[in-house]
Amino acid sequence: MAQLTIIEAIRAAILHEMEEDERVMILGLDVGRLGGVFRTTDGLIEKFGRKRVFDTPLAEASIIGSSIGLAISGLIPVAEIQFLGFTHQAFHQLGQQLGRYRYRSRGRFPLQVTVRAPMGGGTKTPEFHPDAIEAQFVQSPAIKVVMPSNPYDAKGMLIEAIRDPDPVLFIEPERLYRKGRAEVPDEAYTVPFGKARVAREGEHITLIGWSAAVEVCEHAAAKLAEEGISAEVLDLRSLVPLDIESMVASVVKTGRCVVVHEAPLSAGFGAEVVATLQEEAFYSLDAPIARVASYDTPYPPATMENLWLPSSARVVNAARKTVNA
Amino acid sequence: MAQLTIIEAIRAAILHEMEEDERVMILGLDVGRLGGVFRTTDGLIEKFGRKRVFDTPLAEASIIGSSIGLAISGLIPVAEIQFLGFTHQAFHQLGQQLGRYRYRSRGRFPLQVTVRAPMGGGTKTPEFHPDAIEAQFVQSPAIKVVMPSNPYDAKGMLIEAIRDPDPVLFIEPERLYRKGRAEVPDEAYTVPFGKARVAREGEHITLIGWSAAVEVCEHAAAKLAEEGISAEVLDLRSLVPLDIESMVASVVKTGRCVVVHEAPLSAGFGAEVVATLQEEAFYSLDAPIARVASYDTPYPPATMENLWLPSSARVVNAARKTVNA
Amino acid sequence: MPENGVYQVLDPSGRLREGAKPVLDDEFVLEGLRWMLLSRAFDSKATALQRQGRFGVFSPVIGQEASVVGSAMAFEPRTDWLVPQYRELPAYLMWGFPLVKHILNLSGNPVAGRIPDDLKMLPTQVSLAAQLPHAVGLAWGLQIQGKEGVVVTYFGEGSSSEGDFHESCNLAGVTGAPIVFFLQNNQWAISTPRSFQSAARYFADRAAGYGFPGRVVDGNDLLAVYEVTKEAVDRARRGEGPTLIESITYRMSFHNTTDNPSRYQDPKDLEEARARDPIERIEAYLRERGMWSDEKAKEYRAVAAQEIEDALVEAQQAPRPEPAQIFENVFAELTPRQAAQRRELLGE
Amino acid sequence: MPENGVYQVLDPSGRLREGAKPVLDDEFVLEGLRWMLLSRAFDSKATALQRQGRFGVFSPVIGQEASVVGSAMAFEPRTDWLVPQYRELPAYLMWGFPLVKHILNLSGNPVAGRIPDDLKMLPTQVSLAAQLPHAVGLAWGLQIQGKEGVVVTYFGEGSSSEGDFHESCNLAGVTGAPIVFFLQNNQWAISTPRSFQSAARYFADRAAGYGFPGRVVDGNDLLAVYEVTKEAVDRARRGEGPTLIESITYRMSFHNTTDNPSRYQDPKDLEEARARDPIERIEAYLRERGMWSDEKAKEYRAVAAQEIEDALVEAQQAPRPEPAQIFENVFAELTPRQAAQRRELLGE
Ligand SMILES: Cc1ncc(C[n+]2csc(CCOP(=O)(O)OP(=O)(O)O)c2C)c(N)n1
Ligand SMILES: Cc1ncc(C[n+]2csc(CCOP(=O)(O)OP(=O)(O)O)c2C)c(N)n1
Ligand SMILES: [Mg+2]
Ligand SMILES: [Mg+2]
Repeated sequence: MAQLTIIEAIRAAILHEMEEDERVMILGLDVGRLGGVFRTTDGLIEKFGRKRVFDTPLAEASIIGSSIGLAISGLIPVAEIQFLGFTHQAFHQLGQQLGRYRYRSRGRFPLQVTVRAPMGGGTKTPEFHPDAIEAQFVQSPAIKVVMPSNPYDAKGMLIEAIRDPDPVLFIEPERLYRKGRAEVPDEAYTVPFGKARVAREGEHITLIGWSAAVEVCEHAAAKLAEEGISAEVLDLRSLVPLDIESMVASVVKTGRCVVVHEAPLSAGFGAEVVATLQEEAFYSLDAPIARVASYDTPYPPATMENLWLPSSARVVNAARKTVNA
Repeated sequence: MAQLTIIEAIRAAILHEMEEDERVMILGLDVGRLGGVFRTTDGLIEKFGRKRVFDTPLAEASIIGSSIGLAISGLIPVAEIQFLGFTHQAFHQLGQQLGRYRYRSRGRFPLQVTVRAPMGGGTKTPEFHPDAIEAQFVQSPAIKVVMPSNPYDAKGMLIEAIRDPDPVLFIEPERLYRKGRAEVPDEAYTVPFGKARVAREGEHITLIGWSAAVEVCEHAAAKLAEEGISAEVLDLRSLVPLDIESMVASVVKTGRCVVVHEAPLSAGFGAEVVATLQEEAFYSLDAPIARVASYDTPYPPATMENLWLPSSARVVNAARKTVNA
Repeated sequence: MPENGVYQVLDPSGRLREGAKPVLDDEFVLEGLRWMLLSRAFDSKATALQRQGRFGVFSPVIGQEASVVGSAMAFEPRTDWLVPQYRELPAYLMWGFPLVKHILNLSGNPVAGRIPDDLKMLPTQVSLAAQLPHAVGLAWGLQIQGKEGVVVTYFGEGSSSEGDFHESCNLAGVTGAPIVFFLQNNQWAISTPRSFQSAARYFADRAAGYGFPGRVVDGNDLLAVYEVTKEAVDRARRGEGPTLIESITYRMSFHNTTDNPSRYQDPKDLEEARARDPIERIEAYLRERGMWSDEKAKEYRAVAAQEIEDALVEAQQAPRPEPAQIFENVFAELTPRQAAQRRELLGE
Repeated sequence: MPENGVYQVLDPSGRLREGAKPVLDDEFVLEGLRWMLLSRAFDSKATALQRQGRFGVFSPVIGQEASVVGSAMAFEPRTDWLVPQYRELPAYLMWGFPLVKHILNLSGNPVAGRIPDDLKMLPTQVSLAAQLPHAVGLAWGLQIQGKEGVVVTYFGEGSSSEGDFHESCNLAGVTGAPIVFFLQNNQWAISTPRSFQSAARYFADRAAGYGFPGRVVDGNDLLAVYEVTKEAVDRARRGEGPTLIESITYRMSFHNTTDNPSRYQDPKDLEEARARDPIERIEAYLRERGMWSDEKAKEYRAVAAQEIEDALVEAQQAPRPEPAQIFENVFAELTPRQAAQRRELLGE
């Protein structure tokens, strides 16, 4: 066991899979000598060479598109998109091609491809880079969308993603990359998709988040505890497949819920969470489910991002209101 | 007043605006001699010439991207994307560039640009073409997203779109293009955005739809009436801006609601409608709001599309269940 | 069409150009002609069936048979991969794809139309140019693993305006992947004429910008198309990297069955194109060499017609699509939500 | 760098190449040098301020001053439009963009850093190559309306791998729009070396594939860059359409302030590049002509330093960003939902 950051946990997962299976290769911008702009692939080109750690030309659609062909040829590509916002340059290759190849080939060509990308704000990156667009991928129904929030899950879920016979979009919480360490087993292990994680148990209200928003929920829960409100924090971990059962179980228990995400409110994945809960747990709800999200504007200038992103203070407010409703 | 199809209403709107304002121009694939693959621009090149009716090279991102520059130069582009599914090729130019230029230029460059595209299934078009991806655009918060369901709205909303100082994504219901005619005034008129339309009044339940799904709701309402269930049908018409007030008013009245859309269920715009209603009308709800949508799979083979798309029979079932809940 | 830079072996009347020495033996040419005739016959039959509502929308190859067949003949389907667009029927057949499966696809039964496991070809692609990076990745992957095989990908001159074309060619250049980019310049992208598509003199001129050779060939000349493609295949097999071939041809029919070219096409252009019909050209060549006659022509056409009839009959016997297939091959395993939706659909 | 096809007027030591006749008069060259020195001085100052946390991430121009200044000198900012990427500071200033506004942008106050209404320039772009179709549309729109003006757009060799590059060049070729594509090949895209970016001999070779001329120029030679660009501008002004210019230069510093080139750069390469410093080259040229001296160098540098100090002081006085600005310029009018969110944020 070692104390790892999320960056280190990701690197450990890739390293393990590359050592284990020589079909695994990585490709993307600056993944080689630089080790990626966040160093998630640090040291890998020295170990595996340019054939298996490939700095591509600067063209996102071709990174995803060629991964499809690489997979068909018999390899297991792990593609990196430098920032999730730039998947928009590759959108037609991602949802429509990568996400449907098994379907459109009637099972002849399943694609064992992982696409990794960091997401989210709070680090003063320029516009587009931090866009939280996870809901857009969920609208492409045959791609898995998973989002770890801590080092343990990062390693286990990335190994799971690389071994998954279907394409997985693996979204990393950029803001938490180096924020804190946690115990991570040295050996390989997998964290199955479609199982939410109870990050904190509670009785009065459920706070649901994913990716970096889980941390916001945890802070809010700590503050709420001081006021005598016991909040359960549920980390969804994977949006597709979605763990409806755990969501429902927690809300049936607490009767109240706040959903938190970094994307702008409208049509964010929070809407899906609310809609699902109101379908499945309607008669258990003691108050409307609240959503705390970024505002419905483009990403603001860096100096104002912390006013725009959902804060634990806003979550606390929403939880209080919900509990008192 | 003439009886027009949606196609004809759209053509009338463009024609009027091009005659009225010489800055208005159209660009897209096959918009010239062919008059567009659906003939919405039929006869326009003969009238206005290639300068104002421009057959572009086959490249969607450049159609949207160059529209941005055309608008900055002082023109008012109306760009056509042949099928909404192919906006994915232009996604980075649409939400991030077109949709944010006013914001990122701090107001220096507002963009008076309309992007038109047909959406939806039921006509046996090949995969990708019919993708109902409207929710993805709503996640790009500074682009208006509007979706007429009938000839009158098509003309009035398209004129509104062309005159709107901000970018508007104008999504047309392909399946209804030539299905039926309706009275459309000869002169120019506008239908303001952000106002839903009560397509049918009712007391017991509200059916909410947009685009071609409105027709499905209307069929369902007719069948429900035979069983003594009086259903109100609300045609949202515009997703951004969203007419929350009318949605809430109707559901406060009926206490029950079914939302219908062509996109796959998960993270579809229906989720936003449900989430909003449960926030704003929680205490008026007598039963969980149901969603009737396409299934969470890629678009199926054409021969099976009618099993996959939301049918009025499924809406009737959902409404019955809701009313009896 | 015999223009500076455009490779030709036969002139439009089927005579050998001065100094030209065909490399294909006559039997092989006859075999090519057989595929061309089958393709042409299928297109007329399919058009008729589509008009009767028995087939979905489809895009005929008419006019481009030499371009497709001549290029496909240069590959070895046992080792080489075919990455199609949608207007290359004879190539699919030459790779071993059963005509009956093609018919099933056109008649809305794609599940039964699945590519057999042992064929090295990808499904047709309607998202234009989206197949190009797949083809590059595939070729690059073969190279990385030291597997034999060259990849050919087909696409139209219209599709070559998409960003995917550029990104794919550039990546192929950088990786040196064994791939042949085969651009069919049939002068039209639906109603958009070639002159509106690009100001480039030749589309093949773009290859220099990616660091590999570009060739221009008369796409209605079976022998020329074969030779130029074979050279590119040999290059790729030797590990010398990609080639971009522009095959200059003409779409002698509608874009697809929903299209009406009379709205935008000058009838004179079509007439001129008809005078350069690739089938007549190769027939004249073979006749000159004593390998072709009216009887042979009749016989080949009869055989083609029979082959199509047999496939149509066989297609009738395929199992009809089932609702449950909507939920097949989404993922290796359905998510719980998908499984619930499946149960709803099937009334379980 | 003096290589076949690469246009050069001065050799690396600043001497005129044999037969070269500079077209720029000395005063104009001095003016160019002034901008180059201002840019260089700003980059050091900004780096220091960024290290103190007063500036956000930024990308210095160091090493590329001749490339940016020499090209920008060929335009007329009164009528011509500038469409930047993000590494062209002196061009923004030459277009009239106030240094103080640039500082405000870097220090997180972009609202105050808005482009003044009378300047013909677009905002910097971080979505690489996304500015290219905007530039083409702008040029094409000027042409349609018979307005005067040429558009220049800057981008890196890395960005030229994006699909947007291809689609934009192709559309420019088809429309014949008055535009100059100015590709700065500074050998790096973050850590990705030029050789991994493309197998093309020159990026400018791509122009042929779009039907317009491509030129290659020594980007560290102010005089050569000016001349090649001026020719392209004149062409465009005459209505003869686009040109693609590849300016071969070198990024002599980090990619941006978060980068550490020692991880991937051979120090020898950097040393070699430093020996071709564009500022030293033009200083040597002017010195040879009696237009430059140690005193002048000191004087110019002092003036630049003062200009920067003044702008920094002025920037301090700009109003600080206000939370309400989050909701400014989203739409002409906020939607009801946005208006409600604004009230929530402001506690109204
Ligand atoms: C990305 C995308 N955009 C638009 C279309 C609609 N479309 C189908 S075929 C076609 C023309 C294709 O022309 P070309 O590539 O020259 O091939 P050809 O049909 O001539 O064989 C168009 C525009 C599409 N299928 N995909
Ligand atoms: C579409 C997109 N992909 C990736 C990035 C991340 N990124 C920022 S700068 C850069 C390198 C750009 O290289 P080049 O175009 O050569 O310009 P230079 O920095 O050398 O001036 C990258 C990859 C981005 N900003 N946009
Ligand atoms: Mg074509
Ligand atoms: Mg560069």
